[in-house]
Amino acid sequence: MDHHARARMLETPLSVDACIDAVKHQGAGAVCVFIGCVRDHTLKEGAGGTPGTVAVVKLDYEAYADMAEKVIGAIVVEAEERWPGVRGFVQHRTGTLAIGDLAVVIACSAPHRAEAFAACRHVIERLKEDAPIWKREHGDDGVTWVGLGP
Amino acid sequence: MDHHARARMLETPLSVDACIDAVKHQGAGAVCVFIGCVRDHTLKEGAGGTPGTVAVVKLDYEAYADMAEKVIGAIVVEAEERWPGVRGFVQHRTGTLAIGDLAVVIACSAPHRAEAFAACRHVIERLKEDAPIWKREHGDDGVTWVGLGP
Amino acid sequence: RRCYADDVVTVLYFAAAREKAGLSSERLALPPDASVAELLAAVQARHPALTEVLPRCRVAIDQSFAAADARVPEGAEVALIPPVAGG
Amino acid sequence: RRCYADDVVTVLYFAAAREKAGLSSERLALPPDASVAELLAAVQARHPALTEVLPRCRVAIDQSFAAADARVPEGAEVALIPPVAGG
Repeated sequence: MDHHARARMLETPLSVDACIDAVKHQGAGAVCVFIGCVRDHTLKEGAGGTPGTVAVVKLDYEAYADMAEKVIGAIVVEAEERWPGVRGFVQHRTGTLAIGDLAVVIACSAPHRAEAFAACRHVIERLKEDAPIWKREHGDDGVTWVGLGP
Repeated sequence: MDHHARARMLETPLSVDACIDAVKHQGAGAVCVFIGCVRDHTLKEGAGGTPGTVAVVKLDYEAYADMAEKVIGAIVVEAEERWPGVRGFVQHRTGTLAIGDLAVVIACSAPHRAEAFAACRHVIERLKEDAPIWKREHGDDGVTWVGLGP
Repeated sequence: RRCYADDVVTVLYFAAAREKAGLSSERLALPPDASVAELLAAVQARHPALTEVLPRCRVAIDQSFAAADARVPEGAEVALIPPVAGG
Repeated sequence: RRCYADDVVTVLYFAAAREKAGLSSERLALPPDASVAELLAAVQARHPALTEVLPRCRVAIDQSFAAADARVPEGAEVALIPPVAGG
């Protein structure tokens, strides 16, 4: 199974066009692209549990790159097997990202839109569960590892 | 309501980047893009109702352009009102398209992915119901207006 | 409103309707306060070739979809919208 | 397999685990046929600062997630995977 053909960890800016080109073909009538980018705020459990927003300055993305490509590649294969006719490709960024920078681009093509949407959504949800990738958030409340909680 | 800012009928090739730029902003952590392109085949009710595939050579897209921009713009506003925080933008092509050419690009940004996916899907589904756009399919079984049936 | 004079509207034909009618638009005189249904009957009479596609068309008045009982105002731009196929 | 000699594995520390352990990787000698649980205990002993994050870590052996009862083969690359946050 060639993960490398389906998932790439990059230390350089991502390319939406490259991801589309990787999956587009004459039999595909639909391509769904998901782009995750660095937002300027995040929700934080404030003191006393009241949800507040925290301004984000930048994010450092770290990855266990080889495993991440394997895991994400396998997730794309999962989607291709579950929705026949789908082709998927993912780029994920590592390093320090500013607000607005692209952290992940997922492109899924299919003959019809239903499968393209479903596969694309599947990949981002599963990626967030299993891809060995972490982000350190530099917010105005200090620096924290996302997902580690208080 | 400024439809024009949300939907554009174009006789020239579409631009995914332009659609992304139209909706991306610092508060958006997610952008979902749907691309509809001309497929090299289509399913056709063959004689006796057996579904067969027909090779497609090209498609001619025709539109009632002014109304189409209004209708699609209103559909995007519908999505923005239904999923707060969403911004949407659509480009739709008219004229003669070859296999692989982009017929529609829909970009929806949102703080989080769920709303971006939902809004993007909403727009393509509603667009296919109400946008006054037609396509004449040049297939190896002759020329037919899609959706008009036998 | 002028009394007893016809309303003149513009009718636009798209896709299969244009093909069957053999023209993309024309001006049509209608009795005042005519309904969409009455307009369709007039169009049908002028273009018998539309018999098949007309029942499948929606109608837009000044770029908004209109029901069969809607009134067609003087000078309106009326469009015949065959089954659509965008995207 | 060598008898009675320890298995030597490489342990990789990522994100919060690296930060708490103060290093990104190290070689660790384990009794032969050690389980993931035994490896974690050894890591805990060496790096008390990991006490908080360790229970929240998954473990990968040669880049595949491994259960607590999995065996750690000689020469394996073992990674401590704190809660992930990709995308």
